[in-house]
Amino acid sequence: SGEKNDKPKKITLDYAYYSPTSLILREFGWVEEEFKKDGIEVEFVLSQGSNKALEFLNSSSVDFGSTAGAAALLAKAKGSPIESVYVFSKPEWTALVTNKDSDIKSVKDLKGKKVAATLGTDPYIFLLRALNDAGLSADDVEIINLQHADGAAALSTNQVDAWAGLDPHMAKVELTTGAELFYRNPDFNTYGVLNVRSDFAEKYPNQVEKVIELYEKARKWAIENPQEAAEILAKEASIDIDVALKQLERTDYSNSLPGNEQVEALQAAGEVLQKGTIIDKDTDLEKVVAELINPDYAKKIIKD
Amino acid sequence: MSSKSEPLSQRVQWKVKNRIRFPKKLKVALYGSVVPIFLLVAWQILSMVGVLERHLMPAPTLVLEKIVSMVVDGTLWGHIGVTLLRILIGFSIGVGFAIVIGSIVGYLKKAEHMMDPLIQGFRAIPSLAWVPLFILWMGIGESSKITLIAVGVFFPVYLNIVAGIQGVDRKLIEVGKIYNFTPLQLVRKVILPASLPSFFTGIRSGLGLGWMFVVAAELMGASKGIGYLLVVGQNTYSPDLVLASIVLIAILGKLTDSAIKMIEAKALHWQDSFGKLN
Amino acid sequence: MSSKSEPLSQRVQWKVKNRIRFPKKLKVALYGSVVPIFLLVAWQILSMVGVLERHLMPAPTLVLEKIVSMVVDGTLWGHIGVTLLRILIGFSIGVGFAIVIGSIVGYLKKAEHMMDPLIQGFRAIPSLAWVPLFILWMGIGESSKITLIAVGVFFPVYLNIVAGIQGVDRKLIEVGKIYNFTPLQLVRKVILPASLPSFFTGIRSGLGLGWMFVVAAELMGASKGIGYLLVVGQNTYSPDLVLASIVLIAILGKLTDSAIKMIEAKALHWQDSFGKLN
Amino acid sequence: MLSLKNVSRTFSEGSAGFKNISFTSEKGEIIGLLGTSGCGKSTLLRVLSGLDPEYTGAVKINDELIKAVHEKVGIIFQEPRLMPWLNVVDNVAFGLKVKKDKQKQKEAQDFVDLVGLHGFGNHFPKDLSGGMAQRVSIARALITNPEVLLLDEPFSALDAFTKMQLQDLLLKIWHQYQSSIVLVTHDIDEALYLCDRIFILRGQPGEIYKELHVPMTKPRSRGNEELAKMKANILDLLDLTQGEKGESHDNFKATAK
Amino acid sequence: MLSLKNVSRTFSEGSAGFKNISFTSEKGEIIGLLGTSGCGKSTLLRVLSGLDPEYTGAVKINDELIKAVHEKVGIIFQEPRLMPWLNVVDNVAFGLKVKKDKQKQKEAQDFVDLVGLHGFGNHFPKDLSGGMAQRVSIARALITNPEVLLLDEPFSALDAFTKMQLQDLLLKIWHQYQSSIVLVTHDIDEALYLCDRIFILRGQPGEIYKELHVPMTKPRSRGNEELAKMKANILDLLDLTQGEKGESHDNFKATAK
Ligand SMILES: Nc1ncnc2c1ncn2[C@@H]1O[C@H](COP(=O)(O)OP(=O)(O)OP(=O)(O)O)[C@@H](O)[C@H]1O
Ligand SMILES: Nc1ncnc2c1ncn2[C@@H]1O[C@H](COP(=O)(O)OP(=O)(O)OP(=O)(O)O)[C@@H](O)[C@H]1O
Ligand SMILES: [Mg+2]
Ligand SMILES: [Mg+2]
Repeated sequence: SGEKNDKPKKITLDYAYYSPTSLILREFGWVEEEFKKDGIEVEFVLSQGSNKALEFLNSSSVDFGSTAGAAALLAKAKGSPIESVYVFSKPEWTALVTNKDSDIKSVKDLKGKKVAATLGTDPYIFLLRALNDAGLSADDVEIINLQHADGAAALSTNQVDAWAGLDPHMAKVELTTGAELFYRNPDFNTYGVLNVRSDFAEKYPNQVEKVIELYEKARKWAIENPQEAAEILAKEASIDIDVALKQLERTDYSNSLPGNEQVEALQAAGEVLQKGTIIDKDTDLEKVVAELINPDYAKKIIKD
Repeated sequence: MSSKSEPLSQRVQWKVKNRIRFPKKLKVALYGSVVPIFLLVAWQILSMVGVLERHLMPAPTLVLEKIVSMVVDGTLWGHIGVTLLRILIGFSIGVGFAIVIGSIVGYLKKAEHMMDPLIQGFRAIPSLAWVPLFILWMGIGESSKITLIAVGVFFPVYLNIVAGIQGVDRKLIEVGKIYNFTPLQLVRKVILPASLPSFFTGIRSGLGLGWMFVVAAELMGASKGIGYLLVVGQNTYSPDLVLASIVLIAILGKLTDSAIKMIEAKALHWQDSFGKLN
Repeated sequence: MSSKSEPLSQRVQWKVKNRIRFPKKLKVALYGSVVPIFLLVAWQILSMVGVLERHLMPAPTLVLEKIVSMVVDGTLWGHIGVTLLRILIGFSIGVGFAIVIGSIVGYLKKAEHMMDPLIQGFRAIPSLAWVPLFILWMGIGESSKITLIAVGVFFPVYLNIVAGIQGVDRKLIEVGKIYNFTPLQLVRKVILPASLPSFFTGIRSGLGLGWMFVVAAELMGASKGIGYLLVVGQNTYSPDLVLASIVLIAILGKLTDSAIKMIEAKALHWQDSFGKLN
Repeated sequence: MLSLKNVSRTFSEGSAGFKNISFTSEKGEIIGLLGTSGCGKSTLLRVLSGLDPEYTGAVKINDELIKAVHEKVGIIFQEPRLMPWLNVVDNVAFGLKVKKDKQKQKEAQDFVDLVGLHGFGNHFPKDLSGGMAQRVSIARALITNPEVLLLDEPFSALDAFTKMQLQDLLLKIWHQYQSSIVLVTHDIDEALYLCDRIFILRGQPGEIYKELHVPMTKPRSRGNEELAKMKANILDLLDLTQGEKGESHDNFKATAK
Repeated sequence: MLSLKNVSRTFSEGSAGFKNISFTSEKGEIIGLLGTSGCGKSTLLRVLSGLDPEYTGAVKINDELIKAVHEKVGIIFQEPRLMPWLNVVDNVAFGLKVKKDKQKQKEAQDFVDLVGLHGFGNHFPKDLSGGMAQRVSIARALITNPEVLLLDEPFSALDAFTKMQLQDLLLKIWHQYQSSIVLVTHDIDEALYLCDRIFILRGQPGEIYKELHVPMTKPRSRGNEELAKMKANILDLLDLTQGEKGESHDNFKATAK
């Protein structure tokens, strides 16, 4: 429609410690620089987690929000009008962790054990999928609902036998207590996706593309300057540089175009969530995923 | 008082009670529901015309549906029961400690100088900040949950007890002193009864904080409870569950508060105060 | 009092003040630091012998180091300033509303029947539950943060004002009535001053809740503030930052409370109570 | 003008308070109420002041039925009832409706001096002696020159000398403003020195048992012999065990109801 | 036995309170304190009771220096000071140290009846008249039979008849237990009826201005002519403006200090 060439007065993006490229963007001020030309104001808002980013999106407090793919799927399934238009990383931010001298060596050993996880989040989905893979179900283990940081502490103090961990907590316990990541599987992570509010995307497609372009720029910079990227992360999130390096080491920036990979990963995650009654049984998963993953904007920018 | 007229006058009074009292209670209850009902209706209408979006702020009917569905599948009572039990125990512990420590601090200036500054500092620490510490110290069992609730309850009760004690009329204290009461007797027979009004305010304030702390407490590895429902609702982006648990907390909070208010009215019947006027 | 002796006695009194007062304040401060220092030392020793693991409960020296590092790089003042400002504004708004609504509810039985049940229900809703609603209603600007703090402050102040008003001695109210005071005059000239002690307890309780709610408030898209530091510390698994912000909250909470306590002592100098005895 | 018709106010199922009190007083009359402790005198004053609307019968001030506090009524309660957060001057100025603060303070200071509390103006109630507190409450009531003044044992905590001074102060103010006064007292001398009519209440609930006229003009002499005789008679009347005897020898202007 | 030596307690930079009071009383003596309002009588009683240890000089009871409340002291304050949360019987039983609750209640009930409050045992203070509250506080003090009894205007709120009854009750108890009594009162008749010695305080801070012996045995007749004469004299002594005159014609057993 004719409105498509309109420009918003202001664009609000979030930045998050789990999205290093957003930190780089903010650090260098590229977004401000870009939109200044059009006289558009830019504001950065910190998201402390996917849940916050989604709350901000829902309340129109931000136009772009960074979340885990599964979180976006959950929100979309409950009716949030958002689209995932870009993949900011394929992080391996979650894995199953146990203490150094534990006798748990594989997922199978978890049977009957206490496992900490935060309900509904990526680590939780990861745990369910890992259990599923190993022929176990959620009922075979005792899942303790703890916030990520608390889960790390509970593991360190042996109150749980294992923990579905999340970075940077995971990197930190790895370094400090020698905790072991006994089960890793990058494909069970649901990617880090950049979401945009549907009505914003519909009104201002050009700006959406521009933001993706800028994210691409940051991605390339991060690939070229891993050490500096880690320093930015360490400084922003006030974590040790070692932890930052460890976290980035597990982050894969190679593919940023949303597509089949993501659809499959989310589909699988969705099924697990449906089994756990976190998503309604009668939700049409395929449709939701299809509506969520929207590669159209990114396709125009990312040619290769 | 002639013994003849007694039975008659008693009978008359009883009748009057029966006639007037019930409608009055009803009237009070009706008065109290005007504003909530108005808010509910407004919310419902706003939802129906689409101002409030369903995925953010589902209509009251949907929230009610959610609650009813939990009633139907029988899970609700479990959640309510667990939370009520935690609050009951945590509340009792918190109030108990507050009475003991508050009495000592209120009574002994030295104890006040020693302990009060620390307690006033701790008082400002939010529930969320306690969570990791409690997990560290006490693990993720019931004890840490109950203790956290007790902590929440403790501070307002403590504050009101100390203030109540320090506000007791010197004239009454002196009466106790004249009878050579020991400090314990003085506290028990004069100071505590005299500070009872303030104590009850503290109790009610504390109960409110108990409810507030329940959510933080049930962040610590709970698998049941209203606070747990709230957290699950937030983690799974289910606004209906979030609102349902908020509504449940509000209702239960109000009910438990009313219970204490009733005890208060009984215990303070001797007060000759403004509140008894109208 | 002979005019001759006046200058002398005044001089003497001034001298006495100078001699006695300062050490007493110092003594009180010393008393107050015994327990905290003891706890700190114990914590330090336990850390040094390794009972408390560094990655879970870093030693006080490390926490101090963290604070000092924030002082050195100059970021600390910004965080403290932002939080203090938010609390100041939120606290004022909360107290303001509490005074107005509390006075009306305390004074008019009808208003109590209408509003109190709802308010008592809302009182139990925890800060965490408000967060998503506030983001929804007000976005993530300063207004939602300040409002959330105001909500936290409101309830205990309200509760204590209502209780204070309803506890005012009927005898004093009647004096006001005899002079045909309007309700407003009665509230201003009799009821509020008489309920001042309870009011101050409420204020202090409310300030504590203000500090508690700051963390929840700064969950709403803040990028500065002590509560923000706490959340960042938790999200980045930095126990030193978590403990540093808890310590800061405790210290600031204690300091702001002391400020109010001082005002209270001034405002209640007329009280003839137990607290003034020793 | 104050008029009561069949006024009753009882508590505890009719076993306390007062009942069936009727009298009319003219403007400027001083009425005394004497009676045993607990016979309902204070309750009666509360009804007259309008503070207690739950009476039966009719109480009228200037032909207006009293349902709430009448603006022309002033009262001195049995207890001082000072505002503990106000100093002496501010307590005295408490009910003054004057606009300007300075004028208020000055006027109040004058009354503080009149009741003999010069120099205690900035003391707070907690630092006052019992009698001083009572005098502050007297000053607080007198400063507004109420048309109807209700006094509940106003001088009970004062030494003989101060009491006389304040009785004279009351008379002076009464003379100036011609207030109607109802005075509850246990001091028979005081009643005889101040009142035009004295009601003696008896029983529980209390009823008017005797009405005595004191037909002397004021100011009276405290040593007056006639008053001394009346005092002896009143003592007799008050003595419940001798109550029936008392009725026979009312040889002076006592009119039985 | 009570002995004071140069006792002073002042407030407001020495401008209020009392100073330089010395006297010794024997066991069983009843001492009266008369004085203008605010001259330090209640302050003196507080010092004697041990509630106010910040005095100078020496106060001894049975040769023990008083620094805190002595276990043998009982006091009736100027205000009733009842515990508002206790009913009349419990208020009276408040200071009783007896173990058994039943016995306590019975004893308290007896005293409630003695002060004329039969039937009001389960009333709460807010439902009592001024005089009734005062009587409860009298019962509360008398029930413990203290060796030293300090009374601060105990009968001020009572009608003449009740007052006489309670004065006689006091004498009866005094007779039985031979308590030493210090009685503050503004009622000169009362002082003359009860006391063996009367001190007249004057000034601010108050000092002992006159000491009067009342050499009659108790019980005395209230109508006694000698007492009437003494009363006239005391009135003279109290009258400050006539103070200097009063000193010249003390033609009865008044010993100037
Ligand atoms: N705590 C105090 N601080 C300052 N002044 C005080 C205090 N207590 C009493 N006073 C003053 O001491 C004086 C004596 O008071 P006290 O109560 O002893 O008088 P009193 O002789 O009992 O008078 P009354 O007959 O009126 O009861 C008064 O001027 C009073 O203002
Ligand atoms: N609110 C009340 N509820 C129940 N009884 C009451 C109440 N107020 C007063 N009474 C009773 O009414 C009676 C009369 O009380 P009132 O105060 O009028 O006595 P009074 O004549 O002033 O006595 P006093 O001379 O002792 O002051 C008393 O027996 C008292 O117990
Ligand atoms: Mg009375
Ligand atoms: Mg006195």
